Amino acid sequence: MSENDFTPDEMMTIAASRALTNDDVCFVGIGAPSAACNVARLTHAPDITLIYESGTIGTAPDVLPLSIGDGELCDTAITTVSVPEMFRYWLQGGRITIGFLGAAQLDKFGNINTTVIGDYHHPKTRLPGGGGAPEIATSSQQVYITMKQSLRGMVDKIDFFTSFGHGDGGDARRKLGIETAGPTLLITDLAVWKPDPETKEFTVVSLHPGVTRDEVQATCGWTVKFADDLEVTPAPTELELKTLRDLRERTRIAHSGKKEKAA
Amino acid sequence: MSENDFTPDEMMTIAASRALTNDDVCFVGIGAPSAACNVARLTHAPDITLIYESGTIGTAPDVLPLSIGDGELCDTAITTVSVPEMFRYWLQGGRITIGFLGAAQLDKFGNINTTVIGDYHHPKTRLPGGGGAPEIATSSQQVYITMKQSLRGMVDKIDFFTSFGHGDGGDARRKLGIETAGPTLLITDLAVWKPDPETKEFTVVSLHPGVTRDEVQATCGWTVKFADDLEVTPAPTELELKTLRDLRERTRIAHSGKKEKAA
Amino acid sequence: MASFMSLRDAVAENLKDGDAVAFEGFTHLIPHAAAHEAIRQNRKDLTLIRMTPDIVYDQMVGMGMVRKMIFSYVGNPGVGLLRRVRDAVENNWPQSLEIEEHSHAAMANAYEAGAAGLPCAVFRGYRGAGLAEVNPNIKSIICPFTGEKLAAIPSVRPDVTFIHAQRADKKGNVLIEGIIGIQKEAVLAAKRSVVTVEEVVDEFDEHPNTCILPHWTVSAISTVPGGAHPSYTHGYYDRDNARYIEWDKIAADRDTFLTWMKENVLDADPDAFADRVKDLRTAA
Amino acid sequence: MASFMSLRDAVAENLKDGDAVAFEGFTHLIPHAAAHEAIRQNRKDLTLIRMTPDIVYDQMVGMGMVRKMIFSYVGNPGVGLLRRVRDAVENNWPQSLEIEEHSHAAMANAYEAGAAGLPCAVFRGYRGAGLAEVNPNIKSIICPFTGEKLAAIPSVRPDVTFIHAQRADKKGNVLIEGIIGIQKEAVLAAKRSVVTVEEVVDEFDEHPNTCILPHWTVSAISTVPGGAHPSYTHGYYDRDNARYIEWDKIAADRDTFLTWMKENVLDADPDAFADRVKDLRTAA
Repeated sequence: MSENDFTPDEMMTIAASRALTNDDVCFVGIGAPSAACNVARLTHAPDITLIYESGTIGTAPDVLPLSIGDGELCDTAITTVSVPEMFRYWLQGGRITIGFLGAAQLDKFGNINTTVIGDYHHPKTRLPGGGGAPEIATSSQQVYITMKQSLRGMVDKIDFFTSFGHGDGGDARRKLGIETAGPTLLITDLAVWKPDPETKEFTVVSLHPGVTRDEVQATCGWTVKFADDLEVTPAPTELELKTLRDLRERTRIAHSGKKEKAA
Repeated sequence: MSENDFTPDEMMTIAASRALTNDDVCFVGIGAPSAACNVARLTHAPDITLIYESGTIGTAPDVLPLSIGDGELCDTAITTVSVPEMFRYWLQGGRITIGFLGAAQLDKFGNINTTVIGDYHHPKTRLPGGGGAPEIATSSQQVYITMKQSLRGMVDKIDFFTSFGHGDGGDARRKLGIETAGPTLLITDLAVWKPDPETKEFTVVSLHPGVTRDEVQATCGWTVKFADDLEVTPAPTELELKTLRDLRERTRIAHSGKKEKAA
Repeated sequence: MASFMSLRDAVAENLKDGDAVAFEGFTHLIPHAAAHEAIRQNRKDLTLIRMTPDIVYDQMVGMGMVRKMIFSYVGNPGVGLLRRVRDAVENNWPQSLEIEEHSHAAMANAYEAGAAGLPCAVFRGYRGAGLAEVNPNIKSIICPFTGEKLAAIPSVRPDVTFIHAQRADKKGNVLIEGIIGIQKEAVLAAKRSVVTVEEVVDEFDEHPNTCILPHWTVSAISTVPGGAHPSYTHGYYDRDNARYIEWDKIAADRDTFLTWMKENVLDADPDAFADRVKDLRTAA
Repeated sequence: MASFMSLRDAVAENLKDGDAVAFEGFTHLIPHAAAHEAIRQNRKDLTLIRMTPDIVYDQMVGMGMVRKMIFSYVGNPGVGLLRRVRDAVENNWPQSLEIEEHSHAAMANAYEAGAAGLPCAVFRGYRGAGLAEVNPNIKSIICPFTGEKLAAIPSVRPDVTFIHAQRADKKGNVLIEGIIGIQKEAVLAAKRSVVTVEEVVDEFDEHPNTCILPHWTVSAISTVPGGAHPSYTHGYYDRDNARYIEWDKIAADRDTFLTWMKENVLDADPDAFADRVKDLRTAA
């Protein structure tokens, strides 16, 4: 399998999966985070603990859930607790090492908007809202973000602070009394980003194979900073790709299977 | 079976059991309250809900528990919840109709001491303390109290306010923002008492069979008020007595049985 | 004390115009049949409460029954946006919709506080979050021991809560298992509650620590097999993911929506749900 | 991450002189074996935390290991007073004992708040109660929505919690069932935790909503069959009520107490517990 045999989306998911370890306890959102967490579990981090906000702890689904409360999450979990317990004992209790978030809008300091485009009270577009994100962003020990790059998504100024990243940078979190690290990693379909230790501005530390600096800048609404020692993300291994594709295929069959049955 | 064929303690327990109905949800303490609640359940109130603070809801033990957490309480319960849930959802949530308390010291307004005799910081006698009582007394819709009369127990002034009854009488509860009714019934080995509607002072409304006013006064540390229409408590029925005695005998065998096995 | 009755009677007796009502369920056990009965009975001026409003709230909003919605995530789970809710918020169709928006943590704590009989929920939250600036029901208290500022919001106390559960026993005790979500709290926080169940059994033979609502905490119980469809009931039938995906198209257009509602809700009844899950049944 | 080790090592590694420690259990599952090991290792200057201090706390106080006790009911359940604790409080024997006394509701909320990572617990309590006047850790907050005054106390955050549980699986996940009490909260509130279990099994085959502590929430697990005796383990053996009644006599006299402790604790080891429950075993 050659280096070019993967999509940017696959590269994004696999790069995100590599950031996870056996010791992590991940609070998992649906979509790319869920795929990345399960690829990690099925490859290098079999003992990773995956938690979905529906209450399932230590779950190991064979297919990706469509919602955060699919039955298989419960069937394969170590235990399933109530939603208040999930948010009080497990998230607020500080037991989550990695909160995994997506974003409709993201700024360079890792602040996220998934609430509205336009004014809150008279929105141009009403989005689903924060769900667990406001407290995932502040109670998880670290936050990882995944999203596809676009000028609409990666913006200079987000329309609404659904969840707090590094505010206007620097020690903005400390000033608000937030003791957790916040966004420490951003993985897009084009690159891996990490916050500058001082300013907390996301900086590209690694370009995915074949991606140029110009491509990253062309799909990002702020002036992109690149690390001095910019690296190239290792291409997906055969195992990683196969694991991800098999997972997606099993998922497709499971969901379309239902469809046919029910139609 | 003649009227004299029962002990004052049996009369107390049976009189207390009669105050309970099928619709009651009782928070049960150990000792006389537990016996009374279970006699009610085994006679006229088979659908009464008994809750022990260990977390057992809707329990129906065949023998009286020695502790509030005996295994049989769980075995026969509708469900068993955690202790924080018990105190938050079930007691504080206002779902308990009757909180059943005993007392080491009691005053005429239903204030109870089970904490210390003497000064709190330098006690003559250190008692077990309140346990659930401070909030049982304020969160239950009503409080029933059972105790054997004695000059040491029924005192003019209690040494410590373990749980609040009617304070110094009148609308003392309302002044503290307590919205529940508080002590509405006191059942001793000699009499049935109810608070005066205005002053909230416990008043004897019924003497147990064969008991005189003098006997009640002789074992009570305050000047006893008697209702104008003072009644005589109906003697235990054959069924009530048999139910209580059978329950106690089963309990005795169960507990001594363990003792012999383990010795 | 739980009374067994038809879903029609249970809704008629327990849901009034102007009520604050929660139809709770967290992906699992969403009380679709009960919500459809409420739509047929055309309740008006409701305040809908739910952590995760999804299809049924989209339907009620689209049918003009809703004055206000209190929520923390208003999406079609795993699919995308709720198009009827968007149309109400963005274009006031069929009428305007007041919203009170929270985070999941806040809503979960608010239900918990409601079940616990408290006036407010206290938690560590909303730090740096925009909602704290647009929702006047987000305040704070100071810990008297550490000086830490904590978030406070009013507890949730619905007039009536509807949930779907696996089963009731003959006395009316209700068993919920699997992803139990916030349902127990939603029932205990409410003045009244209606539970639809898959079946009624003589008695439970479950683990001692399962999630059970004693009969005296529930107002009414209706047996409605399949009553959660297209959501699912753990141990009975699977989630009908295709229906969630399909909803995105139905809700995209006002006329398509109204036609679908007439055929599938207004002209249907609770018995229709059993058929809908026939092919989704799981092995026991 | 849970390590399997001997109880001796688990206590040596996790309990230090001066620690605030909870040996929790609510009548059921009281970790007697772990407490006896702590006594053998002669830890000093401890702050003991527990809702219902009973025999083992009486023993530790009587052995002079305890500086302070935080509790809500200090009795021999169903029997009466704790005579060694009384002797310490009333006569400073063998040393003085500082006490911080709460109600059950307060302690339960304080553990819950500890597990939830909060600095304080907020609840409706202590109204008209004398404890509020003698315990400076009982304060209040005002609900910012209703103006209601609610009680606040510091959350409980032990340095280490010891509990006894039915079983662990091979990965170190811990299952607790029956009267689950406050044990889950006590473990989650603590910096470190040690669990004694009746047995280790390959994997659990329980109801999905049972009370389980994932392996990464526990520091050490030791297999000690009978480790709760004379308390009981639901599904394994019954409560040895006779021992509780007997304790009242043993603890009544200082010399009798010291003699009993030497024979039954100092000169014994964790293996002794299996024998003690031999005749109390329940049918599975």
